[in-house]
Amino acid sequence: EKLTIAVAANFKHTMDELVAQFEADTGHQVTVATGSTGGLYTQILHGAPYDLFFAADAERPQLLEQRQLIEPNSRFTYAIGILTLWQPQQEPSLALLTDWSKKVSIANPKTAPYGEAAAQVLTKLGLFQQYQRRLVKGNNIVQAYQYVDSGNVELGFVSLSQLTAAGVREHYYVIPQQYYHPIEQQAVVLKRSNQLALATQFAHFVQQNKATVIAAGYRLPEGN
Amino acid sequence: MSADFQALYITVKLALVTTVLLLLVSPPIAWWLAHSKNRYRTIAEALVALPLVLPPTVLGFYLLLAFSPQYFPGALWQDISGQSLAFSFTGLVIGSMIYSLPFVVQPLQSGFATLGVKELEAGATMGMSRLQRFRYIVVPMTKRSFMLAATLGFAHTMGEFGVVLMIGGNIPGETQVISIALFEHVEALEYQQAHIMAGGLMVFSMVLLLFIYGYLNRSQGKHQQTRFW
Amino acid sequence: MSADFQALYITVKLALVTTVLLLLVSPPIAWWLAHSKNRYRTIAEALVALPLVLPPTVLGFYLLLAFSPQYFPGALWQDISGQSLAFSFTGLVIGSMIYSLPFVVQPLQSGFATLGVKELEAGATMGMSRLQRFRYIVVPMTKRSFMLAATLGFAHTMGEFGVVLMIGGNIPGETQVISIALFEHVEALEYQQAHIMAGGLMVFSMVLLLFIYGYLNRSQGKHQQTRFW
Amino acid sequence: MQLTVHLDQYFGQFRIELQLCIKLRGIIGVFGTSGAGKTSLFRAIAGLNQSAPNQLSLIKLDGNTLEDSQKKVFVEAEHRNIGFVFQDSRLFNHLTVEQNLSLAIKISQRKEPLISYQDVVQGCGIEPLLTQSAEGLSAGQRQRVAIARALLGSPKLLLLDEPLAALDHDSRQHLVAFLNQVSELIPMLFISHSVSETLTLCDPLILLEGGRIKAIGSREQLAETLPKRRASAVVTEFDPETGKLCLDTIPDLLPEFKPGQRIGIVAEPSWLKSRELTRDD
Amino acid sequence: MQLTVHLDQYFGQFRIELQLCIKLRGIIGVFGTSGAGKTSLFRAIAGLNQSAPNQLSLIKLDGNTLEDSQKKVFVEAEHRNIGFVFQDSRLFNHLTVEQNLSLAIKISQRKEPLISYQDVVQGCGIEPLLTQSAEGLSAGQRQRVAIARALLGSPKLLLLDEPLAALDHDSRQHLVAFLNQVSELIPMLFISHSVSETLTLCDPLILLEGGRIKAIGSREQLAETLPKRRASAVVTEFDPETGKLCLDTIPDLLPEFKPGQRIGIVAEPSWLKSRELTRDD
Ligand SMILES: Nc1ncnc2c1ncn2[C@@H]1O[C@H](COP(=O)(O)OP(=O)(O)OP(=O)(O)O)[C@@H](O)[C@H]1O
Ligand SMILES: Nc1ncnc2c1ncn2[C@@H]1O[C@H](COP(=O)(O)OP(=O)(O)OP(=O)(O)O)[C@@H](O)[C@H]1O
Ligand code: MOO
Ligand SMILES: [Mg+2]
Ligand SMILES: [Mg+2]
Repeated sequence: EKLTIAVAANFKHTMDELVAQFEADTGHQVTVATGSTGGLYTQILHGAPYDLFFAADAERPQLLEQRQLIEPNSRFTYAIGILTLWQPQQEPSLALLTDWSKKVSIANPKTAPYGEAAAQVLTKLGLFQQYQRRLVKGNNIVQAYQYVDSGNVELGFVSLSQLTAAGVREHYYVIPQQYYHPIEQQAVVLKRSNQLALATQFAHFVQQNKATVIAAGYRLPEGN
Repeated sequence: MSADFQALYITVKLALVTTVLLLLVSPPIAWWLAHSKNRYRTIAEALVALPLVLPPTVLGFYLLLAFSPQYFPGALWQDISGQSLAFSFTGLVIGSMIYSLPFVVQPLQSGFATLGVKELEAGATMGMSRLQRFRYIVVPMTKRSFMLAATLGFAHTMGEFGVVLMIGGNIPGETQVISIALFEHVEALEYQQAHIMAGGLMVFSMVLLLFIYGYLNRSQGKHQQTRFW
Repeated sequence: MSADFQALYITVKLALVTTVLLLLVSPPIAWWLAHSKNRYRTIAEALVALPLVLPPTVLGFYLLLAFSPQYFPGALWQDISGQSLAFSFTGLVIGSMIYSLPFVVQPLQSGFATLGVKELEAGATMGMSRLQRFRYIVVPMTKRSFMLAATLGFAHTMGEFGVVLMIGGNIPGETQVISIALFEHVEALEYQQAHIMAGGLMVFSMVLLLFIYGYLNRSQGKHQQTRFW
Repeated sequence: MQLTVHLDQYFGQFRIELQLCIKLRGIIGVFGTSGAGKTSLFRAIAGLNQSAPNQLSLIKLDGNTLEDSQKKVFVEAEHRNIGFVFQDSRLFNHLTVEQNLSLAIKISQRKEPLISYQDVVQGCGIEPLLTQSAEGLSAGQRQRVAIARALLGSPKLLLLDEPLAALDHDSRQHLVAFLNQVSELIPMLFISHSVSETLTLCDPLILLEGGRIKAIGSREQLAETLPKRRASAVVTEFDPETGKLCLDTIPDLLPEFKPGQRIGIVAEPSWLKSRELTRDD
Repeated sequence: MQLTVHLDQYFGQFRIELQLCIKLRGIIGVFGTSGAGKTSLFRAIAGLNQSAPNQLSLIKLDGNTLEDSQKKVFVEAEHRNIGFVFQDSRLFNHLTVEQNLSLAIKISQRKEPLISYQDVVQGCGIEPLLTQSAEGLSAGQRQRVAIARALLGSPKLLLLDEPLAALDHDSRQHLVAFLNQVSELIPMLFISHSVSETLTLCDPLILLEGGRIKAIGSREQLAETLPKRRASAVVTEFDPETGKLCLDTIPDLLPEFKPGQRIGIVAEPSWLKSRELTRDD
């Protein structure tokens, strides 16, 4: 039996590890399709043949639930994203943002949850207005990372999971949670799946593998 | 890497099927566009060119709607074939055909339009039917346009991204084409794999193009004894 | 909606600048490709066609690397201009030019190749220099190819998505083009705005194409008294 | 076989307006100055002209109506079975000479061409060219191949638009003889500017001028009407007392004078200022 | 003005191999059968041929070396100032006749063409065509415009490749006279298949055959060599007793017989099976 899972770009790496483990454990085959949360959502609305959907936010899974496209009660938060400020050359801090006169890379606040969080940080600091035309917006959080990584921008908001995956150990600042709403990443089992049992099994498997998720640079929801 | 080879296979298959189908569909359209005096012709011309102007993701989005069983075309297809068009290879072929149509029609149209009428008239007085004139005069005399059309159609389908991103669903072995796979590597920060894949694609494309152009150049103008090429 | 209009403005500006620059750069390349007997020609031909085959996002990714001050081209540019190429309008123009180059070069090349040599020889014996032959014979006789090249180049830049997605940075008023704005609406579930925008773009494109093709069709073949078009 | 043509059409500014009813047998000459409408007439007969509204055309061949603008009848060129040798030969340059010829035979769908392949190739003198690409041929070679191609299509009627213009004297004689012989199987309409050619080959003759028929009739009837009226001549002897005038002429620019015929003499004609005339004054 | 040409080149299978040194004055005739290499020679002189390795060419005009394959000299066609009237006219179809002409003047960069616009237009008889698009012209009209265009370029030497082939008798006479007059300012090389035309216009003559020069010399010297050897004739009278034979001939297919000259008679010549000969047997 084969599972097809739609995964938001930022979680792809972690998912690959989880899938490898699941396949080894159960002998089932899992196919991973990635994209931005918004893109995958649009596809699911129009009948994409996925069994599970791991979004980067809570909004889209909720919308799917409202449209009754998911298996009842299958929605769960599988990870909470951690936002960081990254400046490869030196140790950044929130104070750095005040005097920064160059461009800053973030994910698109309109489409990517991490971007929305970054925008909240800037707003909270009262800096959003002055950064308006200096925000280089990636379509998703991965692109925001690339802009910094390739050296085209020197400072950017990225996720801790990306830095972890890339082996970056220094020159980043984990932004305290009080500056932005938690980035709850939720997953759902899709109703159209014809392998509900296996899909549910996989959802449970992810929920149990906390260590992998934490090691990848995420927090887990409290009481879970 | 096996998934990547699968993606390459799917991509080449998609590009081949699309190009062959387009080469069947386009010549009549191009011929009509090149020679009709009908007043709807300009509108038809603009319609054919439309996929050029529309961002591929937008085209993909509307195709997604059209393929969706919620709307008429998708529902009809589902009734007939029992399958969904979106996220299937057939769906990709249809999407690619629409997307690449102008790249095949326009070079052909341009070739047909500049084709002198003299030989066609000679053919007609020899008793050649429309089809025979096409076969014996038009095709050999516009061979370059046909090759250009095929190359552009094939290459453009190979490199297609936006449409497939929307209607493909990125399912390995079925709809995951190379551009998507490559993009995925980049997105997943798997730069090394991305570089290898991009390099491979580049080499593959270069070899393909060298082959095509090499052939074109060899078969051309053998009898031209002139300094004015 | 004002942001959307700004995006439209940027898009048209980008398409115009790119097309004009390409129309300056491409004819010599196309001419050389059409008529050279040099053995490197086939390689050059394949190189020009390469952006066709490479997925735009991949092209964009490599451009992003090239634009980076960490690598040579980007560093050079920074030294000269003091500015970064990535996320600037200039950067978009460069990216678009590379991306759309084959769409301008290939129709021109095809036109030049099918252009009879007879009139060129006549021009030479009249004492026309290479440039004069180009101006007085080649251009008027391949007018259709030039229009096709301009249309393809313009339209393709209008609809460009992948490259801009990678190197644009989506900065309103600077690098946010319409395809990106539209994509953003779709991704942000703002379907109504997306529909309005796509509809508007469609109408705009249709009008533009109708205008171009209307002009082309009017100015063509007035003196043809024949049944064989 | 009868050909009826009734035209009133415009080509750009040029109007062609004529009525013609002629029995097709042998070679019929069509004669007229440059721009008289000869080619246009041929195109109409062959069905190559776009029929515009308000333009009159009625063409019948061998009892069949090929075109009737009033009854909206228009038989397409490919179904008229009328061969055409164009003024500009129009070979298929992407083929060899041989391929050009065999294509014509193939298209005609006859098992055997009306005139055998060997006869045509020999008659047109193109044996040595058969394997050459049509593109490399000289102008005269092209014309001969074009004639051969048209003949091998076995048409019911063949229209020849100055087929011998680019040929040298010998080839021309050879072809004139061949066409003459062949015309007993395939009747022809023949445009030529050469008076001698026309007179040797053609009977009857049609004289066109400004899109109209100026005269039509047998060779004998029209021989005098042909524009062989003026010629240059150099005086060799002149006896002012007896009025005896001897002229040196070049035979083929010469009218056919008969003894007893009255001719005019012009001292310094505007239409002729050749060196021959002006050199010695 | 002197023209030196030394060629040994291949065009496909065809080899042209000749040496020529001639004084340019008036109109020099180039004569030869179809495929003899006349057009190829002109193309070489004008600089239109791709010079391939192992091919020999040496062309000098008026003391200037235009081409020397050994010294790797090759003056491009556009700098040779040699005009060319092509066998297939090659007008610019996207322009009107007038525009074709004024473009030639403009390109020549002379304030005034060597021969005035009015003279050329009148001499070529193309006043009524000036505003027409070149595309709609008849074949003869095209040729006249092509001649006018070449003349208005004020070349140092003009190459005319059968410029009168598609013209009717009157236009031809008119043009012959005009070219003759003009050749005093612009020397010309003139290809023609018409013996009479060549003899009227040209002196000296060059005779080509199979890519070589067969003869070269003054008109008088060569008149007899010209291929005006055979003619058709119809017997009108034959007296088997006295051996008296009277023939009916057509003047311009006729050799120039002199009294006392010996000629051959062939009963049924293979090169001539015209109706005239076979009809009455
Ligand atoms: N590019 C070419 N390829 C092959 N053969 C060629 C080429 N150009 C010329 N020839 C051959 O060279 C010969 C001479 O051709 P050319 O055009 O010079 O003849 P010509 O004397 O002008 O004849 P015509 O009176 O028929 O115009 C011909 O046999 C022709 O087939
Ligand atoms: N498509 C056209 N547009 C404008 N004028 C045209 C067109 N076709 C023909 N004509 C005109 O019609 C007239 C007759 O042309 P046609 O070609 O029939 O002449 P022709 O008798 O064959 O002359 P030639 O002996 O020079 O070939 C010419 O004056 C020409 O300019
Ligand atoms: O993983 Mo996202 O949806 O690109 O922020
Ligand atoms: Mg004509
Ligand atoms: Mg020739």
